[in-house]
Amino acid sequence: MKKNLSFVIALVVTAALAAVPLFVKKDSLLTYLCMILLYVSLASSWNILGGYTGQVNLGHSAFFGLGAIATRLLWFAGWNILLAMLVGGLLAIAFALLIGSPAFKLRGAYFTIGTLALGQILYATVGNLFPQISSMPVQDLISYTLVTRYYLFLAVALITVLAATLVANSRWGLGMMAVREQEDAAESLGVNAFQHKLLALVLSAFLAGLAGGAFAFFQIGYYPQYPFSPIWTLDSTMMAYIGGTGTILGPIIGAIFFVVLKEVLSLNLAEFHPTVFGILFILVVLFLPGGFMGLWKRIKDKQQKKRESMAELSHP
Amino acid sequence: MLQPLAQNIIYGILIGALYGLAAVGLSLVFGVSKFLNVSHGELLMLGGYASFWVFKLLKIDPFLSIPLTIIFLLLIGFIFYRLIFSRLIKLEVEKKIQNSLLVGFGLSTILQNVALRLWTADDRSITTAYSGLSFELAGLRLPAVRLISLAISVVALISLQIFLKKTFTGKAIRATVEDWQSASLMGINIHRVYLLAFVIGCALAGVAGTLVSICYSIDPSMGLNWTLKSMVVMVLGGLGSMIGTFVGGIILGVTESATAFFIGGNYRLIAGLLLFLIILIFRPQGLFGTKEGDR
Amino acid sequence: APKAVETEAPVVTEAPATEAPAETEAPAVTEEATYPPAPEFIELGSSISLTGNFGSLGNLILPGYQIAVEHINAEGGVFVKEYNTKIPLRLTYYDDESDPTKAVSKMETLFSEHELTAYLGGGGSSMHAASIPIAEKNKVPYLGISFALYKIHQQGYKYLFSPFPKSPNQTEDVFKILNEAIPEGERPTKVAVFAYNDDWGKEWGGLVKERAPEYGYEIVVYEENPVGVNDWTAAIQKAKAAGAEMLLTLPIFPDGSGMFKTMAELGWTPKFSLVIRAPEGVNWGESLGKIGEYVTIFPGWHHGAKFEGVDKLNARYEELYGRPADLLTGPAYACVQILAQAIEKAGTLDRDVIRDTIASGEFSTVIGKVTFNADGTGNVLDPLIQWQNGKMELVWPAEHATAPLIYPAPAFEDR
Amino acid sequence: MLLQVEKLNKAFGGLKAVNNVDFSIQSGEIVGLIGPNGSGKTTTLNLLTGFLKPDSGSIMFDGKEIAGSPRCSMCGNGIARTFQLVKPFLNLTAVQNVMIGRTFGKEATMNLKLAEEDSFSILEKVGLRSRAYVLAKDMTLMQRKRLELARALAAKPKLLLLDELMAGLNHAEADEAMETIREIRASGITILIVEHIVKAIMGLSDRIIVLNMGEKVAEGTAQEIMYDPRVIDVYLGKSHA
Amino acid sequence: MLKLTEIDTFYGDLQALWGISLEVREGEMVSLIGPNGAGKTTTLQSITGLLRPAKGSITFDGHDLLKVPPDKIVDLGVSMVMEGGRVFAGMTVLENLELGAYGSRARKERFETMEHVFKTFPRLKERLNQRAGTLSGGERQMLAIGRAMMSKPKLLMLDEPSFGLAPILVDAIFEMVKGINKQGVTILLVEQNVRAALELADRAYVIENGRIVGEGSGEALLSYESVRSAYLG
Ligand SMILES: Nc1ncnc2c1ncn2[C@@H]1O[C@H](COP(=O)(O)OP(=O)(O)OP(=O)(O)O)[C@@H](O)[C@H]1O
Ligand SMILES: Nc1ncnc2c1ncn2[C@@H]1O[C@H](COP(=O)(O)OP(=O)(O)OP(=O)(O)O)[C@@H](O)[C@H]1O
Ligand SMILES: [Mg+2]
Ligand SMILES: [Mg+2]
Repeated sequence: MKKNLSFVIALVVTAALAAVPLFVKKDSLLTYLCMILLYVSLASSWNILGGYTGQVNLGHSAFFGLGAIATRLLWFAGWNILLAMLVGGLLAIAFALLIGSPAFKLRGAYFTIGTLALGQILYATVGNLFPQISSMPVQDLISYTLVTRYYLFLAVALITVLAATLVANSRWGLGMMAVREQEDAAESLGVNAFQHKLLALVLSAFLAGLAGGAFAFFQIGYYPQYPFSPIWTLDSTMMAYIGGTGTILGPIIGAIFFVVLKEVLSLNLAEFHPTVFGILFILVVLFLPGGFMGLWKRIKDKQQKKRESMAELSHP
Repeated sequence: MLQPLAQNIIYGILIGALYGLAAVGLSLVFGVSKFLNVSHGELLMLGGYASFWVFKLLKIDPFLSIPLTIIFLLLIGFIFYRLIFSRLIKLEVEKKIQNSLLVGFGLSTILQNVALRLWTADDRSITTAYSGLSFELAGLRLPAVRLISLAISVVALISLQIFLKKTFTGKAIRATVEDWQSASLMGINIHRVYLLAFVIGCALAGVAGTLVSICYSIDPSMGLNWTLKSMVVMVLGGLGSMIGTFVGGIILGVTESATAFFIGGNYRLIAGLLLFLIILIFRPQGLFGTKEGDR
Repeated sequence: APKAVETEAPVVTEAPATEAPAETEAPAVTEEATYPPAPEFIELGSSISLTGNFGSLGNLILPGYQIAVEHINAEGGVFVKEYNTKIPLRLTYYDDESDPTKAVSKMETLFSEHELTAYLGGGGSSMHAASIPIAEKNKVPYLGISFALYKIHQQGYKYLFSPFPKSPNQTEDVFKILNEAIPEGERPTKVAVFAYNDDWGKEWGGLVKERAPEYGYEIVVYEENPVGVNDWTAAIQKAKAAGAEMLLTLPIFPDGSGMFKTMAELGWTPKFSLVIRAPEGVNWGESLGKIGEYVTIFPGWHHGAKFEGVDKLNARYEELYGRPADLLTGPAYACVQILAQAIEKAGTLDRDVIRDTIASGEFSTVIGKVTFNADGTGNVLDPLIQWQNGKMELVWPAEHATAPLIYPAPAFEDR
Repeated sequence: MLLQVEKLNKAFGGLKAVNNVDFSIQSGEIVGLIGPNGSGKTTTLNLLTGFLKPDSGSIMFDGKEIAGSPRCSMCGNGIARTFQLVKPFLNLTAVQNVMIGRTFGKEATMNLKLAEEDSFSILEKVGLRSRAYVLAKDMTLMQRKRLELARALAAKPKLLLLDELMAGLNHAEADEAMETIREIRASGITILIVEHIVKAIMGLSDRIIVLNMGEKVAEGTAQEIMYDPRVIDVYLGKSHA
Repeated sequence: MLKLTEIDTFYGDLQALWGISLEVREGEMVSLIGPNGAGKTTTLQSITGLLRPAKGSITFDGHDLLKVPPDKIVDLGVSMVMEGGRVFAGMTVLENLELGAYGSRARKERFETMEHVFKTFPRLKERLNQRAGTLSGGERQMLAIGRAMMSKPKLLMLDEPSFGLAPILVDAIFEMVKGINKQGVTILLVEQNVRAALELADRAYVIENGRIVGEGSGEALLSYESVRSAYLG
């Protein structure tokens, strides 16, 4: 019953999001929505490896960037954008497979900083190899419509959340969580930790690659290096954390909170908006150490306990 | 060929020492309280600005004003710890790392913005009368300012090491790293230990910031790069090893310089990071880390 | 509320639209024609970096825009024939945090929330590169300064105008000036180029390589670094070993300060150095002292330039910031002047007409007479500035000069 | 013969933690493994379960050589274990903990519904049914130990290795635990048990193997071991004699 | 010497101790027994300040322990050996012992105390510069007790010192505890090895579900049928 309810809610939300362009005509609002959807994809895809599998990856922007760069090149070369994005995703997978086996030799902070270094290497390399700005040709600008971009971002976000949900509720998801919690115990029970981590990495990479593709389709002019910037990783990590890792809703809530708060503040307070943002952000962390989903869980636990103690009272 | 190479390596060592010093503070805090403080680079920036303004307004030599910088950062560290980080102490390790990342992220946003408003976005650098001076030794130039910086880094590191290994308080810090409950049973005030480690970490960042402002330049948005670099160096050396961290910094510095010399500036960053990854493949616990040093 | 700056002067809000007709000498008034109701403001929008990496640029550019708006509004605004009245300017700006993606969304917000007449640019080529296409897509004229990257102008953008010297000017002018100023035989013919591997760096480096031989110079060292690498030891050693006499480079501040400190330490003093970017702020002199002396720059403007309106700008700037206008302030100010003149000439707020007017007109500004080429680059004066005694002096062209060029630069150890 | 270990060796640096150890286990047996602290018991279990690679020697399990196989394959082979320092999945509920055993173990099911139902009945067996939705991190050490046992059982092993499951239990509690272990054996699972509670090990084991400094020093029934002077000397001490 | 009255201790909202009252007199050896999860460790931790009771009072030598900050409790002469002999694994035996004398009172006399500890545990002197993490289980337990002794405790509390030790070591450890008690140190012992604990102790308390349910001399409790069936099996 509960499952059905969430399913219905998800459907309604999806339908509402799909209808947005019919009512929203302002490009500014659509742009923000695009940003939110993009970050939902990034934070959710990060969460598959970082949240469910417990491998805190600070090189996520590498996958985003690879997706973007491949998509951009192929799209400019005349490919269909969807096909180009798919190739972008596959390129991200290829890179994930390449680094998976050495990266997973590392544990804890070593893995985290190791992936950070990997991301930085790609960032620097792409900067070296593609120093020229990539701009959409002017004749294409005429036909540029945000609505198309919006739907693409929406589709990627939906695919990401759906994939995360399916995996999290599968046997694979159980295995990933087991690896996150206690790798030795997981292996002793037959969970192949490496396989699970690799699967999570590949999936996470592919989805981030798709997001990168959508970004390449959206952003009119940028340096190819830009999507590889560590800022993307940092932002999506923070979003997943503040929403609550290892949950489906957490990264979504985190992304919305993050983007909306930042936007509202920066539109209203020109000079001091980062300070106010920082203070609010810290306050949220201090009061919600488990992120927004942690708060939700605590409320549920309290209710559960109350119910239990009531039950105890009636059957001593 | 040999002479320029040697000259380059000297610079690599001098730069690497700065990397090392910057990372040691981060590593100390991470080791003791499992706070991955991503606002470390901003603390460095504050140290840099402190020296800059003391130099500019009071005309006090930046090397001589280091004690002032240290006091300033101890104070800042104290405030941040009391106001923010102390509230995370009770969390379990994973949550502690996670939340300290978040809090540090918020803090770095604030510090950057405040620095920008207070001191404008202009880059600053300290140039003293003796900046640019160097000694000539066997045809090699040894820049005075950087040599003093190296000496200060080494002194800071050795003092820290002696403090940790020889004094009761230092041992208390190490004991708390291993098992805070047992430490508490020994009569160690663990909150004071956490506080102490945190403020020492801040002070080290401040000293590093001073040296950066003398050898290079500072600006409000410099933090992220130094944080990233410090994290890499910390892991390269091995978590929990201060000496290792310092050596890691020097290795990175020399690698970068040598790469710039042989291959070109474009590859220095990449080469440094690649070396880091290669070392990790063979020593997943870092150069001087212990096996159980994970997590 | 969005950050709408009507500038500090109260004039803006008070400027009564009805007063205007009486003042104007326009013959149209006599015919009792009816005009449509005038908008309250002429809306200008800017997505500008006030924080982040390009914050230092943004914070220099913004005052230029603001003071210009203030000055124009003090006169009642811009007369627009279509409405037969003077309409004040209103500048709305958002901080894009030096993030190109944020810049895009800020550009869209400006367009959606305001009836924009024009965009004013922020600072830094990557920010411009992200913003300009939005202007192009929305068909709004875009005036931007503080980027010398020529390539942006070759994309075919119709709405982009930049009254600012570009790489081709800079790389040609430096040799021209040297050949004019220094007798043959004393010229620093051995050149070291410390370039960057970003597109401006490559464009610039490429042009220098091409031009140097034409003017009788030889590039003996060409080194490239990524932006943000402040250790130039290897490059400096090579330059020293090759006996280079002149340095051409375009570092950001951290790299530039690192570069010059290391040059002093390693004992290599170029007789002439053109250092674009890093020394353009007053902080260069404050921070580097003697080490930073004698470098020259091509910032596009100088407060000593002898053009109309410069004094007024300097006076106001002095009032606000305690020093004469900064190098980027003039060009920023000029952007607003150009716009105002173009609107007046066009006589309408129709953006396409304004665009065409900018493209074809000649404007007189604090940076001199400005006309635009088909690619949107401006024909502007490209003065050479040199750091002397802790101040920036205009040393070329002679008719504007505030001091003579000092050549050769004394060795670091003798300063 | 379910398990046949021959000439098993493992050294850490200069320390021979397991030195030429031979033993075997028949289907349906409970075999005790005892020895002083640091004598190599846990190391032996780690070798059997692939957590350590033997330096040399052979481990035949169910007619198959398994020495050096990856540790995550051991469960599929039919060997499950508990850890001396319990390793629960702290942030998962008890039933999720057990489901992981059920969905990845020897007779793994892909059907999560089925796995969940099975897991409940296994929790029932170890007395944790009422704690099914409690997170492992909210459990006491003893509950965690029971959970660990449940998890191992869910993997449907042929051979179950128990490492000091009863440490910290008093005698009466140990009695209960012994009962549970007997029931497990009755369900057809062979057990290798490491324990320091003399009463439990003597009471449960059909056969006992004694290690000292990595070497096997004695093997026999509880009675034989109890009175073996070497065992008394190195392990039991006088008071148990 | 030590007196607990009506102690309630909580973990979050979970109450673990309910009105615990007990007393230890100078020079005594008192055992605290009870099933798993009864609250024995919680009781000891409430005394040392690792946990703070929500209600009740704890006095030691005339001091109100609930008013003393945790790090000062050791100075008063209360020391505890935690479950599983937790030593600072990365530090040497010597450093571990030194840290035992961290409190200002004990620090002055640390050299004499150490000699004394070496008399009780000669093994430790042999391993002075070895990393504690490489010690065997028995040696670790010795170090943990020795480290606690370094604080010159008047009251030494031991939480399951026999946990996970081979029988032969268990005997040895109990012998040592007895020896320490003979030297005049008051002992509060928590043990699952109920028989040994009761045989050793002058008096004992039985704790179940966070409440004291029995009290008496060791011999007396040993002979109670309820205790026999519940703990001795
Ligand atoms: N990973 C390791 N590296 C180095 N030495 C080890 C390692 N694991 C175990 N040892 C050493 O091997 C020896 C045997 O250890 P093991 O854990 O097998 O003992 P045990 O018989 O299980 O003892 P206990 O009863 O105390 O659990 C010990 O001396 C131990 O210190
Ligand atoms: N950290 C904790 N968080 C929550 N509850 C706890 C915690 N530690 C203990 N408890 C609860 O407090 C009660 C008493 O636990 P305690 O550890 O004091 O028992 P014990 O008598 O020492 O048992 P054992 O013989 O297992 O050591 C138990 O029910 C346990 O669930
Ligand atoms: Mg063992
Ligand atoms: Mg206990």
